[in-house]
Amino acid sequence: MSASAAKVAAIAATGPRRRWRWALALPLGWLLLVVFLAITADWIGLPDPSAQELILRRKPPSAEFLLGTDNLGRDMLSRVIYGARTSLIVGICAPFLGFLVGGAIGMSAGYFRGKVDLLAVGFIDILLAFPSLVLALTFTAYLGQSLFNVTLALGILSIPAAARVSRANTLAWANRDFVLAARTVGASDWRILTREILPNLLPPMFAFWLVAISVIIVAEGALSFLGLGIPAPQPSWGGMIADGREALDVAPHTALIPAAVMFATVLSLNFVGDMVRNMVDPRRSAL
Amino acid sequence: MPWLVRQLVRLVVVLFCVTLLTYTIVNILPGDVAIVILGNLATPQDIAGLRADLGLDRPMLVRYFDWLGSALSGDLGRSYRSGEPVVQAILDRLPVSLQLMVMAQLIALGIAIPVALLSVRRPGGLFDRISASAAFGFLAMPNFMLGIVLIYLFSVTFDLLPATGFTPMSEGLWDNLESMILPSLTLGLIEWTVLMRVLRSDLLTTLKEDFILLARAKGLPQWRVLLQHALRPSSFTLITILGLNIGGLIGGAVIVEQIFALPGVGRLLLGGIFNRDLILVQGTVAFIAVGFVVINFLVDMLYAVLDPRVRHVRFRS
Amino acid sequence: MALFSRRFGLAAALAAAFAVPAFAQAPAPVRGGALTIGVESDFEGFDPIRAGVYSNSTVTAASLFYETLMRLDDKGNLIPALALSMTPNEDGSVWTAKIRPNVKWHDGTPFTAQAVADHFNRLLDPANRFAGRAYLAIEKVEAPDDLTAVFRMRGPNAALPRTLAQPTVTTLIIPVKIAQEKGADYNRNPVGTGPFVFKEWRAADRLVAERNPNYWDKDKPYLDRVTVRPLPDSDARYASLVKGDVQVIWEDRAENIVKAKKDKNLRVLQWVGSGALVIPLNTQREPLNDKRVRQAVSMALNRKANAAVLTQGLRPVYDDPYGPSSGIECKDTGALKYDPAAARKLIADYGKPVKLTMTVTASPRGREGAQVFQADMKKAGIDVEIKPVDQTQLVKEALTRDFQVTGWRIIDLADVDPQMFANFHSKSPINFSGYNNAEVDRLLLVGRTSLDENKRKAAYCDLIKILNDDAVWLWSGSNIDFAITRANVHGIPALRGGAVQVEGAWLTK
Amino acid sequence: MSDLLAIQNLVVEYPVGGGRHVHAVSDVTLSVKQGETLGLVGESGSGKSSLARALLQLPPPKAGAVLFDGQDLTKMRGQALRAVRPRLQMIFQDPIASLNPRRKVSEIIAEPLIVSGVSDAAERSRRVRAVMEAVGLDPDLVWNRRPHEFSGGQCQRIAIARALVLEPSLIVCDEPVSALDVSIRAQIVNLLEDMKARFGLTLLFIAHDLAVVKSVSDRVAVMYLGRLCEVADSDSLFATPAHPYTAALMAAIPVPDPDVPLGDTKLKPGDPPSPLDPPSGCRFRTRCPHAQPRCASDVPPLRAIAPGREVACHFPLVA
Amino acid sequence: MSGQAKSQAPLLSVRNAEVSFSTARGPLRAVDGVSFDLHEGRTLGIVGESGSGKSVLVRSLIGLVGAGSGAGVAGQVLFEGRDLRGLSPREFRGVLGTEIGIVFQDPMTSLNPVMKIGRQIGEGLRLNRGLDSKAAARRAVELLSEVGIPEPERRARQYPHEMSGGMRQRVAIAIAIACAPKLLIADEPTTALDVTVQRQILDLLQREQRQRGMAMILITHDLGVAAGRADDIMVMYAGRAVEAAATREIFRSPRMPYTEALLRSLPRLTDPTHSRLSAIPGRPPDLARRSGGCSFAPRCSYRTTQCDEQQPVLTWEASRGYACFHPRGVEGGVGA
Repeated sequence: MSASAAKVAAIAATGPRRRWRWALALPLGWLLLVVFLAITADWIGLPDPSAQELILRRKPPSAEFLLGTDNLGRDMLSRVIYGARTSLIVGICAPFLGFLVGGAIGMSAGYFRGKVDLLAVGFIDILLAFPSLVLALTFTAYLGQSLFNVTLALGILSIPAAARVSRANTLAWANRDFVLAARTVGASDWRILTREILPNLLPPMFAFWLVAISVIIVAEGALSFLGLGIPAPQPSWGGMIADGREALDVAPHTALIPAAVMFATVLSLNFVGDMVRNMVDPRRSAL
Repeated sequence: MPWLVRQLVRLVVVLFCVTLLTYTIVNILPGDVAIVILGNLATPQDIAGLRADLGLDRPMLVRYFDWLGSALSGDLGRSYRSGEPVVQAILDRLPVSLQLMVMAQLIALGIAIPVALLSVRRPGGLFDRISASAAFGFLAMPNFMLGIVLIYLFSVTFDLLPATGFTPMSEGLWDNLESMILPSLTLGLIEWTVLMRVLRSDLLTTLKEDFILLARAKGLPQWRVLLQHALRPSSFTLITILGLNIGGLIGGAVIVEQIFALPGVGRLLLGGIFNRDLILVQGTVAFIAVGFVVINFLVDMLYAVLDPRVRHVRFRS
Repeated sequence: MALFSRRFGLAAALAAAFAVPAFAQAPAPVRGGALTIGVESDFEGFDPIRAGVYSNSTVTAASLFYETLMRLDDKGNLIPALALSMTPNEDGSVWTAKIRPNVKWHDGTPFTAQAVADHFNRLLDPANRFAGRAYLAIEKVEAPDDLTAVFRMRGPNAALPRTLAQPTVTTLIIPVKIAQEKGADYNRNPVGTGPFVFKEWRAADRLVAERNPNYWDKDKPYLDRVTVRPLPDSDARYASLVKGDVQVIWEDRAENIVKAKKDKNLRVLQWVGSGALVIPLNTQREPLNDKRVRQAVSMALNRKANAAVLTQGLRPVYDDPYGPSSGIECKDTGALKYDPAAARKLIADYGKPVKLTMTVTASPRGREGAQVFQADMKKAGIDVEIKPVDQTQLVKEALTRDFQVTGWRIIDLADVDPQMFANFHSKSPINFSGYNNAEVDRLLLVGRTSLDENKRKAAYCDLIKILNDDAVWLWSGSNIDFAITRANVHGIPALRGGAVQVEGAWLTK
Repeated sequence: MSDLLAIQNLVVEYPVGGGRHVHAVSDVTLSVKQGETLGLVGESGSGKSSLARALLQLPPPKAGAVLFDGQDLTKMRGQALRAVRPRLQMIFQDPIASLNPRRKVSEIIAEPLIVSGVSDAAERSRRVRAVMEAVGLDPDLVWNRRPHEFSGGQCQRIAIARALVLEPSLIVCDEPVSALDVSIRAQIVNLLEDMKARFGLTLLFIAHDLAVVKSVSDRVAVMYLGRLCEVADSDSLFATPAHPYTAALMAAIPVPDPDVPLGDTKLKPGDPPSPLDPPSGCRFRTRCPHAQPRCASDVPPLRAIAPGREVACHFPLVA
Repeated sequence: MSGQAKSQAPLLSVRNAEVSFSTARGPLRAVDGVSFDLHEGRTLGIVGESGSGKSVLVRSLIGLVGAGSGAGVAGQVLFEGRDLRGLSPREFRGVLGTEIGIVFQDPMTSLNPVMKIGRQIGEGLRLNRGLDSKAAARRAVELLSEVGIPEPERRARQYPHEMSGGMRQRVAIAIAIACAPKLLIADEPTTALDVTVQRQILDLLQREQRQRGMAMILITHDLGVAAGRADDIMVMYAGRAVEAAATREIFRSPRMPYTEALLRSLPRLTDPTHSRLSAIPGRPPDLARRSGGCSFAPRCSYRTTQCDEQQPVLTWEASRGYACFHPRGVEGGVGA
């Protein structure tokens, strides 16, 4: 049958996978390094990221300060690593939160359709139509600026995207015969949602989540720029870039180092996300 | 046209919820417009008095429905802070925001479409990989950084474009465009990445379709296959994202507006919130919500233009 | 009394000569040209009742359209403006101003003493809830004839002419009659007597003013058109100046000022005013209600070194808020020296761990100041949590005394009395440190009412000793305003109140 | 033999937007006897799959009754319906799509047991092993593998095992071999026949391939555009089709023998009408070479023309 | 036309066609050394199960497999004596557009959903025959009417989704024959259609082929379809051609045990109900893990150790060929 041609072509598209393997090692290695440093920051003998030595402000990289110092004379290396911790916490947790809520909404909408779908789509519409700025400002102004609140605000902002992804995927999977098969044996909706649909939803959601992490890390920077990010002196990459921006000509490293680290991380996340997406492409998993 | 009716109902419901939500949120924010007006020298007595004068001491819901009543008759009230009619304030800012949004999207599309087309010619090839890395690079670039880099590059170093400010179209089209290029570029250079990735992925899917094979079997050259056969059926996700972006950009380009000193809706909103200018915030949010719903309505219409199958289902009664 | 007349007399005599402040040996003024000024923020509007307080951006814009009764030249001498002279009665409780004849509002109606009276009486009327009235020592203003305005003070007041000479939301005189006719629209459509006529204000974008051909000072202004543009991002603002999109910017980031000083295309103007950047401590809140803790905080903060580094030496720190322009110089301010060891001892003495929350504006400046404060306190064993909030919330917390430590700024006024009285008198509604000291109250009253300038100075110096010893407010920076201009811009006077005034400015090629 | 399943006046319609409906199944009455295999034949759009899903209440039909062992399934809800479900199982056309790609084969086959409350894990794995062996899968080899590691034929075996594990009375086979290759098809058909004998099953066997249907069915029902055309025992239906559509269907089958000449199509040229807007009267009349004016006005009822033989035609080919 | 010379030389001559893909599990040879000739006016049926490589083979011949997918294509393809593999892309497109037409399995996916029918038909004409858009549109309407579509003017302005499956396949045929090709490739042209429609489409294809004197390659998995329409049949199994012969010979006396088993496993209407089908045990091999021997050996009832160790090559006996050590119906074949 000619469908086979399409299938073979699909296998072929995964062809250069061996080349991918080393291409993947680099981004994965980087991500692991960043996560490792973020977790172990307290124990690897870094100077206090908020210890200031104003006299030594904006010093270029040297033997004493491997990555130089920032606008308040703090060790950039330490701040970049502690910043990784903050940025990763926000970057990982915020979309996770969004995915938890949005995923549930999208799943119910895609599975039950009809009125539930209408309600869910309406809810998403409202969230989307509501200027995200107002929401972020509200959170930080009303509940105060803290790591938790910033994460919460960004998490809420990622609900619509998560809901869309999970709804679209649920719609696709809920029509599969195996869902029908589960219903013929009398499985409850809850069981079908959790045992049949959810496992299939996780890989695309995971791939999307990896991309969302990078978007959120950048978004936290924008909040920092508006003065609404993680409160000082806790470093975050976005906040460091925002701080360093004003000395772009006299001490470019204060902005460029966190920017480079952020770039490498976003790049890695997207590469890994692409890989995951390729691996879970339904066309290929159907083989 | 039950579809049209459905869209209208959707608009009304979204508007109601969004404005009520805004009202609640701005009300629970600490500090209020009375403090803003009277400044840091005010006495608590004065503040209480002004609150009463502005009607801020009445229950929130009563005020909300008052606002809703007059809003329905087209009167969004006057800003507490500046006394300017809210409708006027929004209409003054809107052309700037709209132009910024349109130009940014055009730039984004102008980069995204050719890059996506070129990279699907050889997926995994050199161009594909370079363009993907470039895309992620721009994705990782905060716009407050990109903006200032562009200013230093294009206006200070090369002296090509004005660094900041907005020139209305009435003062000359070229001047107007000049003043909008850098801000649009700042947004567009970040925006294109997502559009490119989405289009690329949809193009790859489309290119596996039999009708593409058939087009090639007709002897069409590659570029013709891509442009005439693959592009249109691959553009639906792109259009959806575009619609969502546009909605977000109406009020969400604050940082760019701030850096380039553009008098856009985003800054109006930001100022409104900082001033606790409830009336202004409320009107602006309602406006943005309408804009969002209307634009996405138009996007739905655009689907129908792009895809006759949708047209078929929807417009044949 | 003698003091006033001496100063004033001199000023009046030299009025004509000093009309153009000599900015070195500048070339002769040239007519024509357009100037664009970049300021920090958009304008609140031009009706004092609505605007409440003018930011320095607004003052810059407002002084295009409006004028004060008197003016100060760059040396601090009073010169006539809308008033030709101001004379006090015996004890300084009544001041009579002679109004300049043949001055017209931009709409053509004549400017009279009645307009002066209307302006001040409107601000003073409690029904209008003008916030700045707490600072005004005026009881009411009368206009016995078209060219005479009589200021009746709440008590003897020495500082009135100087107070009225600095452009602020209160002293720039607006036509109340027109404002009332236009209602809410007046706020956005200013009409004044000033050198420029309002042309257009596109919110958040630009305000355009054109030469007033009927200006009473026939030579002026030299410029045909002035545009004021709010450019909120300081780096972009600086870039706009370098690019030449604007010719003058108001600036406060040390980085840019230092850069500009090295740029031969640019010129830096600076003005050390009175007032200061301050860190108020709430004396009514645990643990700051304990003097030892306050003193410890004061001694732990390395104000001078911090400022020297952060402002690259541009903004020296004084131990009082008086500033060179106030004319008050105290030999001994009683300031506590930087001494982290002593601070630690005081904290140990206090016996409990000290944790403070510092409320600051969520801005780069707020964030920077707070982190430096936090780091210094840590060395003395004081934990500081930073709470960034927006400006509105900060004001609310200050007014309701719902804070422990915050950042604040006392604006540049020609006379220190209004600020000091409002901030430290126990009965003042805006004494947000909640400070209550009978001796301070007494000294404040002396400063306000005494006609003897030396006695006043002495009182303020005694006052500062008490305040410093009690560590109520910490003086973290002097109030210096900077503006950067292109090298071809001339004739901009001292930046009083942060305002860039361009009435006498001109451009060369 | 008694009727295990009786479908009475079943109607299935679903909306497609714009206020229009697909008339998938219109007024179908049909019964399946205990232990027999009923073949259901029709082309795409004939409603045979809709009928299968409706009788399993997935979702319930718009009108009509489905009597299973005397109980009307359309009147049952929730727990009661779930209690009956294990006795009624289904096998789908696409064996790969009918297995959850993220679960192990053993889990897939055990799932029905878990749902129907077999809580003892050992008991479950015993039964799963037993049924795997019955369908010709080696339990040790397949236990921990996932569906994508198997070919279509193997997947269909897994699907059959899943259907059998609850020991159902009736299995609805919805085109169970259409997606399989010729060389595999025979294996699965044989397996179904074996399982039917071994477990005493009743089968409703849906297919568009007449030859396959013929080989497994005791009786055959032919559907066209949502209506039944003809119901008869297998041999007589294929020997002497009574409905013109049945005849046309048989004529259209390509015979794998180059010496058999291509006969008359027994059809008027043209395409099948859309189930959105079926023709009035007899739905086949637009393509029927024997159509008369009466066929446009009157709906031909399904009537018996011989014992065990019913046809819905005004002018049947066999009297 | 110098018909004489051409009728002797084949229109299409394929030698040792190979297509391989690299996959995660190693290289996969989807087509392995297939050769065949096709003469003008003849219909070659290529029969095989899914994965047998029949579609990949044919698509690779006309360059639709390979570009961009990382597939390796080898072998010689002579079309009217010209080596297609040696042509420049532009020349190759010229041949493709004018000399070869193709019809795919599913007309739902092989027609561009967002382009009007008329334009899709006229596209090739404008590009390859240099017609202006008016002439192309006129010709498109004529073609629609030739393939039996009523109201062709109206239909030309419609989109594919507004038509039924059979109608769409007629459109696809119209596209394929628009430039009057010499070779028509029909890749499972009726698999997605109902049997009653299948008949009409096959009739149409056959009619057009005869009228225009085209050669046709008919790819199908349905032996019934091949039996009724092909002059010659090539049977493919696991990427190799295992048997090739005139249609009647294939059905009457298959040489290859696979062909024989396949024919026997078909249910027939003439068989009584519940008669057990003769199934082929096992399943087709994994192409990525080929053994050295005959691909069919594991399922073959005549298998010997030779079959496991040695790969049989397609050998020719008179006008027919087979790849088997133990051909059926040949002296010394069985049980040798």
